[in-house]
Amino acid sequence: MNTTNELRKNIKSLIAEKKVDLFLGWEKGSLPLAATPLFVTAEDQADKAIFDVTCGNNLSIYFTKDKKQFEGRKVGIAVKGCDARSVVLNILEKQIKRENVVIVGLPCNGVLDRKKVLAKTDGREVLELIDNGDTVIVKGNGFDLQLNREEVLSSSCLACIYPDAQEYDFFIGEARGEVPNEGRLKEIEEFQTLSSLERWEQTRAEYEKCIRCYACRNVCPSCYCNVCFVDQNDPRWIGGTSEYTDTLIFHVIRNLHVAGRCVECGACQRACPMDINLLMLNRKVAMEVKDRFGDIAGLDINGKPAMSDFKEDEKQKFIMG
Amino acid sequence: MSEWQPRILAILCNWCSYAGADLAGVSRMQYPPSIRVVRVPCSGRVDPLFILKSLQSGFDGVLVSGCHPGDCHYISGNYVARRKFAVLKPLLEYIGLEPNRVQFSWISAGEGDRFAKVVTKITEDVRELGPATRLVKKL
Amino acid sequence: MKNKKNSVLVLGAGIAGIQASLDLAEMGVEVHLIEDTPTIGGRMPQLDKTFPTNDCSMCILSPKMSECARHPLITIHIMSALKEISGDPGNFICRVIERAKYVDPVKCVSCGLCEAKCPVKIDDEFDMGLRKTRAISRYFLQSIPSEYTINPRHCLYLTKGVCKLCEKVCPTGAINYEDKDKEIDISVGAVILATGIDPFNPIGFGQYGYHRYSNVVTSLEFERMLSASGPFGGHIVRASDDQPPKKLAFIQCVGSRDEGIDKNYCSSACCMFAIKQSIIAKEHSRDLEASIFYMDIRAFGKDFDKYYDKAENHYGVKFKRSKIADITELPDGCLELKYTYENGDIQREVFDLVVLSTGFQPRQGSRELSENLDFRLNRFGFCHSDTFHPQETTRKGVFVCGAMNSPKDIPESVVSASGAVAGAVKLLDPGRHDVSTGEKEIKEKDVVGERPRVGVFVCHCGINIAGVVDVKNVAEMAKGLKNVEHSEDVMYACSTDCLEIIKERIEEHDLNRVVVAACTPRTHEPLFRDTISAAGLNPYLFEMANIRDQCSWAHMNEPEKATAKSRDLVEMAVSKARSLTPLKRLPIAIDPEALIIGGGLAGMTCALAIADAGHDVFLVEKENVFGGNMRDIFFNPDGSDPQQFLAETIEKVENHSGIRVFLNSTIEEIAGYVGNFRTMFTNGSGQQEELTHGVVVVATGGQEHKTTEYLYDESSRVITQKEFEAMLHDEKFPPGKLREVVFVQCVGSREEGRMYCSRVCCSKAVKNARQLQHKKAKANIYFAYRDVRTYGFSEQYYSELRDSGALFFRYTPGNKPEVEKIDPDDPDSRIRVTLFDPVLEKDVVIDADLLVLATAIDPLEENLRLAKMLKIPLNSDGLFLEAHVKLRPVDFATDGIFVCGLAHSPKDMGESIAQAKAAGSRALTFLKKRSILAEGTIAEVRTDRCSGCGYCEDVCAYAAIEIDLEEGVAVINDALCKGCGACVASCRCGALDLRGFTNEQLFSVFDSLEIEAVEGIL
Amino acid sequence: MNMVRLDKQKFSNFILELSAEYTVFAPGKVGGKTEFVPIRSEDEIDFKTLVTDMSPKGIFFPSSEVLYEYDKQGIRVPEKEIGKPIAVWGMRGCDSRSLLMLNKVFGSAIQMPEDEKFQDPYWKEKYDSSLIFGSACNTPLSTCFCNWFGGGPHSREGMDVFVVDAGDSFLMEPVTGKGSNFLRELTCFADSTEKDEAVAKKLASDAESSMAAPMEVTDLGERLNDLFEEAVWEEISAKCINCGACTFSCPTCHCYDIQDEGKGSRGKRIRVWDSCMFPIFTMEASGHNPRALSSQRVRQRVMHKYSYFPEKYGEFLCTGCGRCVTACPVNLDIREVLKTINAYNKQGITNG
Repeated sequence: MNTTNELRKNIKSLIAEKKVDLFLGWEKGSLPLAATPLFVTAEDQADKAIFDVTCGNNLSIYFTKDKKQFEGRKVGIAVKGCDARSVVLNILEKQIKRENVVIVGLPCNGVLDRKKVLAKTDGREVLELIDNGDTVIVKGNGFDLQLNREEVLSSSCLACIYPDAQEYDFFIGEARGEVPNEGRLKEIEEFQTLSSLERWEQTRAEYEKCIRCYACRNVCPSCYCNVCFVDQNDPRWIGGTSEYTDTLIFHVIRNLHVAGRCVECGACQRACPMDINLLMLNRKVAMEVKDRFGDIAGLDINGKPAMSDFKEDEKQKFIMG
Repeated sequence: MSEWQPRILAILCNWCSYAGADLAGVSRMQYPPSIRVVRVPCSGRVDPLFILKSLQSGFDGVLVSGCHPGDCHYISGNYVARRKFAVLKPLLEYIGLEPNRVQFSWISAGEGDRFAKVVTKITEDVRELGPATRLVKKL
Repeated sequence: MKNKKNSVLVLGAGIAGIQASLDLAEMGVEVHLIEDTPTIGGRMPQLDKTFPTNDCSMCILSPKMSECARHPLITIHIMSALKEISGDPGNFICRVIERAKYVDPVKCVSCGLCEAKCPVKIDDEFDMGLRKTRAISRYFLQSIPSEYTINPRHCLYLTKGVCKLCEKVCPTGAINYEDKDKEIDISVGAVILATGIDPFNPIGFGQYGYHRYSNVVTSLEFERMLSASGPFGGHIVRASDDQPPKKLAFIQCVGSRDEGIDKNYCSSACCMFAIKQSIIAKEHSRDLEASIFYMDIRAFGKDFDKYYDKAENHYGVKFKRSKIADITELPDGCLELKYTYENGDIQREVFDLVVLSTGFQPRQGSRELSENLDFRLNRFGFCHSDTFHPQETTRKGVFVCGAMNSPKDIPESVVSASGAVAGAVKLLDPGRHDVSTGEKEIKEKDVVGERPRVGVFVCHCGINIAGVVDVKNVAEMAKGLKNVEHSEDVMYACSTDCLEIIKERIEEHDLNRVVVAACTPRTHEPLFRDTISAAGLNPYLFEMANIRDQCSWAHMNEPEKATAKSRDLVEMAVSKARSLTPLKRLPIAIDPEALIIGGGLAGMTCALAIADAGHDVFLVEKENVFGGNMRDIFFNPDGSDPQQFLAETIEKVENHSGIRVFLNSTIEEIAGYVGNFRTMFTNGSGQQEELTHGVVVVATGGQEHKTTEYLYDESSRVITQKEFEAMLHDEKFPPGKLREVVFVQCVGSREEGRMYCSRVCCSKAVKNARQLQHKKAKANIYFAYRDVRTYGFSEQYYSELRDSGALFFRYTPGNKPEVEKIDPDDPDSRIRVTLFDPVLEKDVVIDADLLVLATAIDPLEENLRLAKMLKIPLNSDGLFLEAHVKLRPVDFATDGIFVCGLAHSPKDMGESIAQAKAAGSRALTFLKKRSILAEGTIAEVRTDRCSGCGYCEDVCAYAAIEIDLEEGVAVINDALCKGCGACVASCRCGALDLRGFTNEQLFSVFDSLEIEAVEGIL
Repeated sequence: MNMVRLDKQKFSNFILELSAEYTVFAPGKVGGKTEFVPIRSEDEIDFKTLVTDMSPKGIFFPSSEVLYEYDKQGIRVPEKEIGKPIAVWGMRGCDSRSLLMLNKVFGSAIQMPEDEKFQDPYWKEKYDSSLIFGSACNTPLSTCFCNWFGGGPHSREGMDVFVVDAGDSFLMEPVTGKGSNFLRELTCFADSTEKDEAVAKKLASDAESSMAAPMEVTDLGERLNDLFEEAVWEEISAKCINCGACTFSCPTCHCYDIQDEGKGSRGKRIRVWDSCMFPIFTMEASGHNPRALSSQRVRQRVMHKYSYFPEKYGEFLCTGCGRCVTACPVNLDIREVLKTINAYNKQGITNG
């Protein structure tokens, strides 16, 4: 609550002092499990702002969604650790200018995965949620459940190393510092121990589910092409069907397109209507990018995005001898 | 019935690897008739999608070859390409594509013999794997 | 000079004549190319491969031949001779005899019906008599011009008044028995002679039994045997029994290095020629055994030693340093060689085939020509020229190039040709022209919106392709492909007659895309593009399938699979062709000035060549004096004075109104591109200056290798050749008597870390040894060498030295001369040298008063910096790597940048001068144009898709893309873009594409093959 | 025919008998999600989920459907994989109603003269022969708003058989002749009792009363038309990220794209779902995009559902299933949007 109050104060003063024309935050939405983006342009709206486990949206997406909207405006933005990295990438990728954005950093304790909550309630509708820090309480018709926070956090959060915003103008609340999150890659490591055929079968089963709604792409803060390659039809880059080779190639290429750019915010996975374990690919790519090029997306505002850079003496064992 | 002959798409850069293939031919070096060559100016031109598209289209394997590091006719195109391949290759293996289906090499204009060797090697590798099935789109 | 003629007569249409003609024509000069035989091309078409890259000779030459034939400023006069030159330099009248051809070239369609019917069989000159041709014939299949001619010496009608069969069968009435020789006068400003050489004819020569033994052949005959287009279709078989030989012997120096027949010169190319032939022969058949019998292996050119090493250690060619005593023919046609090793051992060995590496000799009729045209020959009958004027004959305004004035290999011939052009152009006044000058403007057909109508031409390449691939099957298959309107198989797609066929088919079938399935687009694409362009199609509506290099040659033993693969490649090419779009080439303005980096002999010579042609030159030298390495050269074997020549040259440079000199200056940055370079440099007073210019010539030179071997650092009595030359010049000899002088060659050269020959050291050592003899008559000379590489006319000085009593000891890298100081504590101590004498097979010990080391020539370390700045490559030795080692020896792949002098590779003064002039000429081919055309295959942006993320900008090595931050989109500089496509593949948004290699085009290729077929060929 | 009762013990028999004639679809779990899947036995059915994550429209209008294949021999419509007609078990009233709406589009073009009516053969083939077992909602969700548009938790529209879960039994009431014919032929039913009917009634009234009061929608279409040019759309759409989750989960959204996939001389023409939320949806070949802005696309979706479709077909293209409300990643709640429209409208009129 403290953080929320401080955030509201901060927004108010930014607006009052005309340091920003618009502030992007979160407010309580119509559903108990998800906050909704809040666009603050006047001081009195600032009191709607909240910051809790339901604030999953990565608000940096609005910088690229409609660039015109932000032209000539100074924008304040509330960011979690992952969101801050997205903002940094937006700056590195010339989508916004650093001087035009006021970053209000927040320490993040993770955000909810609605699907995980519903799994706990056995599909029963949740009508109320109370964020108690280590635990969350969910209530519905005829039930009242106390859940450990970790049980219902987005899997991206469970693997997060940088919960605090690393790039900011103001930081609100108490920084959590780097979280080692040992075993964060356990799922991937285990998957890698499977045989090639087993991996293939699992991958195929996963991507056979895809209905090509592109929600993953559309919620992704790093996916901001005017026309996504998958939608281009002159020429058509890949087939448009839900056949698994088409869907898988779409996802593989999308992952390569966000290589060195994916901040692992998990928005894609939370948005997926088919519950595809999308992060399994994203995190593998991020892992390779870090291992091979030493790069973590959006961490260094003075750096160069991994895929726009190279060094002459990189590992190249994968090249035929 | 003779041995199954895989079909492998070879995307070669114009200045080194394609020239290497020419040299292999001019030198009458014999290698398996498995590859189908597509010439691009530089390995830097190779979009990872080219590789996936080719596999989907039914090629049993894909070879991408450029100039040796430092030799790029376009100075650094192969370095740019290498980063892409360095991510693509482990990712493809990760999703369960057989590791040897997609391979990368550096072959210079003077390395006709290396070209022949590389083609022989990838052909053997792919032959061992058998016809591609996993990413092949049934039409 | 008034009335300067803007035209040149070039005599001889070999590679030198062709190169000279092309350079001149590119400068806007009108050229008359006079050729004795019925075709241009010279010797190169007879060659199968070229060393040291094994490039197919015809493949690299034919585009140049076609270019020559197509160039609007070049008039080719075949079967013609130059009778007389009158007038003055700048204004000559040349009398040319055009012999009767008896076939009207306008009417002849090269159908070949006449040849098929001609009853007179005669030896085919092109195939060295190994095949028969007819009295009416084409010189060879790819002859240019392609029309037939009648040989009047053999034609039955012309000799006996009977027959006329050819006239009867000729469908176009082209035969004209009444044709007469014509004399014409051509006025030109200068004349370039390039008549080349004849191979030595060993009939009746020595002990080799040529023409007596059927299995003894000359190297040129063997070359035809190796050639896939040769008399035996590329299958090496013996004349005696049609069996493939298992054991080959190459005998070197047949007609070279032979005082007995007054050929005391080295033909310079035969060693490499033999090595090449042995490698190619071994590639034909791995279990074939090849031995080369030689005196010295003279692999002195760039990358030659590596080739030699490869032959010996990779291919297992046997090198036998020995003298052939005798050859006898055995009853089975095999030949027994009796030969003596240097230690006196006599060996006998039986070979299946013996190849005589015949040397070069002056062309037959050279003397008559020299008398008619009034120029002098040298003692061996070659055209005379001197070290400092390598392309000048004794007649002013008449220049010489190619092997006519000294034995040369192909790149040296090309260099000398361009060099001769530099001399000629001084006498002309071509002015500057637009790129389209003289070219016929062909209205381009607008194909946009038309349905693709693809024409497919599948080339036999003689038997190169058709011998393995079922060409007709491939052509037939192509007929069934989508949008293919026409498909046919053709004998030689690149021959002039076939190019005509392609043009006709475009017309006939209204084709708007053309696919040629033949050889590699790397050499032939330009030719075909020009062809379809001449037919009114945009040149980019063309695609090639390489079914020769990738199919017939790579799968010679699997004809069915090679055919299947060819079908696929054609299908893929057609798929791409379907979506090809016309591309435009934008004009790039050319600044008329040149920047030359390096003020040594090469840099200055090049500067003068360019400035004398009327272009401003900026000459930047890092030292405070001009002259570079030449300042240390005091003697020339012919007695001329290098220092005097240098002083004259420096004076000319410094006083030339067109040359701005910058001493003590360092290049800091070179930006821009052909025609538009911008160079920052620090001048002599330490200030930054900027220059703008159209071309760059790299003439940075080389340096003497700093050795630590042979006590060089420890003794005053161990010096380098350079120091020795200065000592001889200054006559400051070491104290005491100078009796025993040891020369050690190859110090640092031809060994690990420097696997190349420094080329000049042998001749230089010989020269200095003779100077020593001159100045210290009592000195004994000991010469430790690996191979004595006194190529060309230097051989005479070597044999003189040898005859004078100098002792020669051959050593091997494993058995180098050993040296020690007699008094280890005395820095001036005499040196004890222990040499192994392979003749006596024992050590020889010499207490030397002086040890002279022939240290290697090293590339400069700063080459790397300059290479990065100019984006040009270095070879593995750190020498600048030219665009093509054979045919583009002074160009870089990047337009507008040239190289000459030691920066390219070790060479002597004459060669540096020749190359510098060549670089000047090549530079002038750009400078003489007001504008050139940019490439069509460059990247383009679809701004509606671009999100301005800047990855393209980051990956572009040429700074050709920038993000317009206002608009948030990428912008491409068309002139800077080199078309690599790295930006395109890095664009997630699909906003970038590479013209000519668009996503659409490539996607359609990946998707072109039918999936069932992917199940494999069973 | 009256209501019949099926004891739940006999349900597996029922499914067996149904499967004999039909390919049966029912709510099932796919990963963590629920959607209508083909089932063979009772245990594959998810009885708990009230509103499946994906709507059942995909059964009759698949997300990707091959219209025909071609090669050098000619054009062929692919053989149907499922030879039997389709039966759907467990379809809620909102969903069965949506099929009626879709049938207006695909099954017949009602404003056209009879002989020019276009009927989509792919839809008709599947839909006309289908048998829909509806499922009454006894505990509507907070996101349900079927009652706004004339529906209700025990609505029977679009069903062939109306089914009420009465605890230990299913009470089934034939709605169409097809439904009663089917029930008549089956043996596992018992006749329903008065008690059964009373239970059903009670469940219906409880369910209805548990829902929030509906918003007044009678002049929604007109109000929307008035607001077409208003700035309110920018406000509404500000947080929309145009992801299309709403359209893909919606039972009534039916926009599609036709794509050709070819290779060599073979290929096929495929119909795939599309979304008006995507910028490329309206991109014209010229490069011009009449709905380039997010606000224009959001407006289009709302207008289509609540103004254009009613104008043409006489009813809203929304059944109030609430899927778009839960699916939206930024919680852009359509109910809030409609309320905003209502409020804005009134203000606009009073002020204007």
